[in-house]
Amino acid sequence: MNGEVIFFVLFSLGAIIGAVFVLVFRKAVYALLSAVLTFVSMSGLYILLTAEFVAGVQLLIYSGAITILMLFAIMLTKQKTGTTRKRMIRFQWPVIIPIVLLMIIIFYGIHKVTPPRKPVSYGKNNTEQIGELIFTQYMIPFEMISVLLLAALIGAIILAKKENT
Amino acid sequence: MAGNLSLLVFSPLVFGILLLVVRKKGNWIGILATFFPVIVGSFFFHQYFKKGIQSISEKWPWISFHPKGFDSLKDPSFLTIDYELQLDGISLAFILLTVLLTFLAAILSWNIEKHRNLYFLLLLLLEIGMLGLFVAANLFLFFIFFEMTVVCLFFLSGKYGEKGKEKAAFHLLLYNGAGSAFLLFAIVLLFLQTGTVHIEQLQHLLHTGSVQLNELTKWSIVLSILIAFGIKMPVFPFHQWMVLMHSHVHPAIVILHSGVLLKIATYGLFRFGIGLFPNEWEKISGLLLFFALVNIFYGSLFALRQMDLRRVWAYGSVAHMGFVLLGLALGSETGIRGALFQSISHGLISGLLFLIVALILTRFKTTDIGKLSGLRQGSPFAVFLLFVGGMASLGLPATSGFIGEFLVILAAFEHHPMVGTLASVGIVLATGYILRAILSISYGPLPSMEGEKGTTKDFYSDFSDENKGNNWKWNMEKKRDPRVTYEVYEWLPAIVFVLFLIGLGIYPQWLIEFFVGA
Amino acid sequence: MVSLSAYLTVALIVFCIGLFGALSHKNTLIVFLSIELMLNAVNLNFIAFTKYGFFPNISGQVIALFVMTVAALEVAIGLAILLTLYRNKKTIDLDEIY
Amino acid sequence: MDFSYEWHVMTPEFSILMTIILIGILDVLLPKKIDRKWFGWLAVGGTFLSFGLFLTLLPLDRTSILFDTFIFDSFAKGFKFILLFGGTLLLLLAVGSKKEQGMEKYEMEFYVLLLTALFGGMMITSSNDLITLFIGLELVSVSSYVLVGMNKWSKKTNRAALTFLMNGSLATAITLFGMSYLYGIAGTTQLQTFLQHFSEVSNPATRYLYIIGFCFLFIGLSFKWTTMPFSLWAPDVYEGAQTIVTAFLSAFSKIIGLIMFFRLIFTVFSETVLDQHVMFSIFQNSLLILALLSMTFGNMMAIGQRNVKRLLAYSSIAHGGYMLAGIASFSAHSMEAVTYYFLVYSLITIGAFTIVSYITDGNEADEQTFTGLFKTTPLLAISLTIFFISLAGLPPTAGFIGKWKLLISIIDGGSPIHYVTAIGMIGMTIVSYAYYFRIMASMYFQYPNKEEKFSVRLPLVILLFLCIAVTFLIGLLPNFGTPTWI
Repeated sequence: MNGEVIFFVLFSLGAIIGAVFVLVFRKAVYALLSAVLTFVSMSGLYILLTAEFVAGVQLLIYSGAITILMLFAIMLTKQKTGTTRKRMIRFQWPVIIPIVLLMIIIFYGIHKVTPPRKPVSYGKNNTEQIGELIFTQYMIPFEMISVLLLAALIGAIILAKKENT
Repeated sequence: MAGNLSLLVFSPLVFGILLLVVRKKGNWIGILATFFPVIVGSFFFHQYFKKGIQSISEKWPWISFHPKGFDSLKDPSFLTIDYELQLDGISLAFILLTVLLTFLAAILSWNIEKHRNLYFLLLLLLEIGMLGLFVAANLFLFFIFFEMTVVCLFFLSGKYGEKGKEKAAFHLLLYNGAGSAFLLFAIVLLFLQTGTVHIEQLQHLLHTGSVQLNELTKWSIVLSILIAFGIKMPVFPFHQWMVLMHSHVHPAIVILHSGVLLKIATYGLFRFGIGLFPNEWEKISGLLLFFALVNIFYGSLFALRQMDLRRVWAYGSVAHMGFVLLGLALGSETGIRGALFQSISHGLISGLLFLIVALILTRFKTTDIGKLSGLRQGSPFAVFLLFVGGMASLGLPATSGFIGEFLVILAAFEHHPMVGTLASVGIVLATGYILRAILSISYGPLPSMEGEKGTTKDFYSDFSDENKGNNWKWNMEKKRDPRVTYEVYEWLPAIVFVLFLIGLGIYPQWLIEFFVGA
Repeated sequence: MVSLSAYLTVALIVFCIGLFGALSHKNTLIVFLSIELMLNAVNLNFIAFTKYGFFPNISGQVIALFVMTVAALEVAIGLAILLTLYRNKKTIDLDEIY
Repeated sequence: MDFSYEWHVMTPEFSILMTIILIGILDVLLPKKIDRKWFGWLAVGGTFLSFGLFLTLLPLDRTSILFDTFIFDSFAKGFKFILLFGGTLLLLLAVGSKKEQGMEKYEMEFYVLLLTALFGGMMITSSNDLITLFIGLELVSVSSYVLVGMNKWSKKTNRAALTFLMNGSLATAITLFGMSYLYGIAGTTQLQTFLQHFSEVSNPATRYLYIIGFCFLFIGLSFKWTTMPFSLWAPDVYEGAQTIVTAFLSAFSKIIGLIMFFRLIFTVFSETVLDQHVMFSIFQNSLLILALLSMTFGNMMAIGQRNVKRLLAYSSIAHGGYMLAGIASFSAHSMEAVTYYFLVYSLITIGAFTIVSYITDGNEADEQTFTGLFKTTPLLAISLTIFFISLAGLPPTAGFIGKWKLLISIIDGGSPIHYVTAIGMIGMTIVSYAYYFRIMASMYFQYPNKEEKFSVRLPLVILLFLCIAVTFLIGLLPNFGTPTWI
């Protein structure tokens, strides 16, 4: 058992437990914090997969931006309780069976996938490679993302602006 | 010659356009606009007989399909559908019937006042549909005109009529929609299998065997066509919409509906059933004979127990269309000629019968046989018409009805004497219901007309209610008794009908000549 | 060495948990968080394939960056809508909204 | 590395983008007092410019720039034409119709978002890359989320926007999950190299994953084109949004979703590679079944609706089913049929919504409002009749030709399931008569509740005239609807 496996087990456990607790906690803030656990563990997994830049961005965007945004929303909407236990039981059982089925079906597909090629490690110039790709092959999506950001910015401003009519 | 047939098809619009512009005198414009097709129709009649031009056709390029995209999947074949019209004797016969009946119906609709321009516009569009359908040389065009008639008729019957017209309109739409769905399926299948929708080409391809359809495709096409026109005809289980139409809608529209639109089925079965698939037709002729007999007996028996004159005529039509189907099902030359003759003659007969319905309705506000009596004293003219129509309907010699039914039964005796016998029994039944209706209306005391002095409301509550959409006028204010006197727009079409019925009965040859090609 | 299917399985589990939350929970914020979990699982898939895939190349990481951006956008707009709703209705519980 | 690309093939998109920026800057620079109504005309001008530039590009052969991520081929030509045409009509509708209470302040935002969606759609038609497709779709989605929620004072709208957004994000996540497996197997997001790579590693295990990936992709995308199983959001959202936005959603964003799907299978499956037919036939059957389900569901639900917007929502689900069937039939005729049907569908839907927005004027679109319309405003009644007849697929309108072409394309597929789909489609058309004609019957046969004439606004009249004229033009002369350059 080498270090990679240990870290993998740790991080994946973290990701799954965090995900489970998002649904289990009744207070929205706790749910958010357990989501942060997932996000951070995910970035750990990315590092294991030699995607350091993405891992950094993951930390910044998810654990930073999105979590803070959510916290603001929780505070602004004075969120106190989450779902009550009674309702959870009523709504969840019909959904859980197809999802477990789905999981089994997909797991059957992925449990024996063995790529013929050797794994590739992206070393120190990971960021450089990403940058090069973004500005060559993915230039158009990149530009489109900027338009998308503009639209979202405008949209968020109109929607969130407080005014009386 | 190019464009002549298009002129024929779109001739109603030549003056009909005026309806969009001129607000007043809609009825004058409408009659003028329906008269123009009569002129054009007689021009073609003249050409057909005097100059001996047997077939006129017209063709313009229209739609082309570019199958591409997934080129790798299939060899792209270039398909086209052209705008093709063709006129032969049989089409001409139906065309003449159409223009005549539309013209007479337009005259009879003189009194319509509400949304008059819309009425005449729809009538003209309906006429275009009917004319186009009889001269369409390809199935695609036929279908377009076919649907056009359904939509126009939906609006006409839903708007102009009495209580229950909306229901009738929806029945019409859904039944005919279902029928046209089958037709569409058949047409698309044929188009894809053979690459053409042109009727003559299809005939050629299918008869010479250059296109081999597999059994399943062939039968699904034949059955689709049968169901489509079976609904239109109407054949027994699908007749309900037609009875509703007959009994709730303005008589002028019913004249067209019963006179022309039901004949689309004859035409369609003749052209696409027998014409394209003669072998398959022979194989199922037994089934068709059975349905034809069912129609005859069902129609006659139900007509016997109806209390509404309009429903009597409606079930009578079911029975008569049974004869038409019988003739077609026999498939012999005599049978087909008889069926076609019967179609045309039934068009004229039901035109006259529903004209009488219009006369009675405007005078007595009811067509209930139980309430009507003693018409002989009040309106002898109506009784005269009733007798002529009734006699023609039950197929007495010297009327056109005789020739059609005679030919059909003759054809039946040639191959299936049993069927012929049964059909003859059907004629006896027809005598029963027609005489019952005519006699009980004509004889007996005049109905008590308490309504005459201002209390019409109670007696005719269904009709006088403004909001129920009664669109023809009961003119009580006039000094002379309207029950006895007749306006021009009433007796003129009636006389024309009578002349045609008797004329065809005495000298049927000139109509049969149209069918020589068949 | 950890195999590809191990990463894929982790992603699958997280995805299914997220899907379950999104379909069954009635609290809007939790639904948003669940959708974020699903998107994270997607990213893990993409990045796992950049290393272990059948044709390993780095474009999966670029895609993951795009996905993150889109996720952030959707959350931003979602929260803005949530705020307007809260102003009008004083609740964000889906049961009470309807 | 060679960077001398033929950038001019992007000029239509650039001009839209420039219009967006111009409107944004003008809004910031102009003083508050100045009325911003004319921004709409500016946006229309921008689309016209883009249209003109697009027309100059038509003679070009297949051109691609930036490592094939942006291609300008016959597919792009055909669908860009439809999008620009539909977009122009939609903008005209937006200019002409009355905005809801409080929306006057947001002229700039409104048009910017509409143009953004148009931009996204145009990028989708040209993209040759899963990621570009995805981001283009997000452009459309994000702007439609905001457009739906813009009228933020109404609780109904808020609810609609929230439902829309949550369903949309869920669909995005599902789509991406599918994409991630596809990327994993093929190692590329480029559509053209996609199948080649796949066929190199084809074995039962990868094929299994591949199917899973595509299924997820389809399920996620079905949200966009509002067919089963992801269509249940549509009626609520359509009802809650402003009428213009509803028109946008049902005529425009739906078509963009379908274009994306078509682009995907068009590019991926159009080349003969190992066992593609086997692969596709699996999807084909399931897609045809989905199409059948949507037709049935949409039409059956529409019969019971009394709110015209909801009714049109269900009917658009049904139409989504027709179009999906046309695409999935994947025969030699589908390209032509689908292009034609898209054009017709967007025309008549925008036309119908124009009238709905006209008549309801920001109120509830109850069926009662349409009662006796022929008596009060015959012009509107007749126009609506034409659109409804077209939607119902009756001749002599373009809707019929469209349905005919779709039917040909479906039956040409040739397998039993194709026949079943065709029969289902014909049958469902008959069912749809029931509700279209019910509204028409109430317009013509009944008397109005209140004698009130609807005033006539110029842009809407132009719009109606355009819609009707084109509907009849391509209905009577269908060759105009399928230009040879497609």
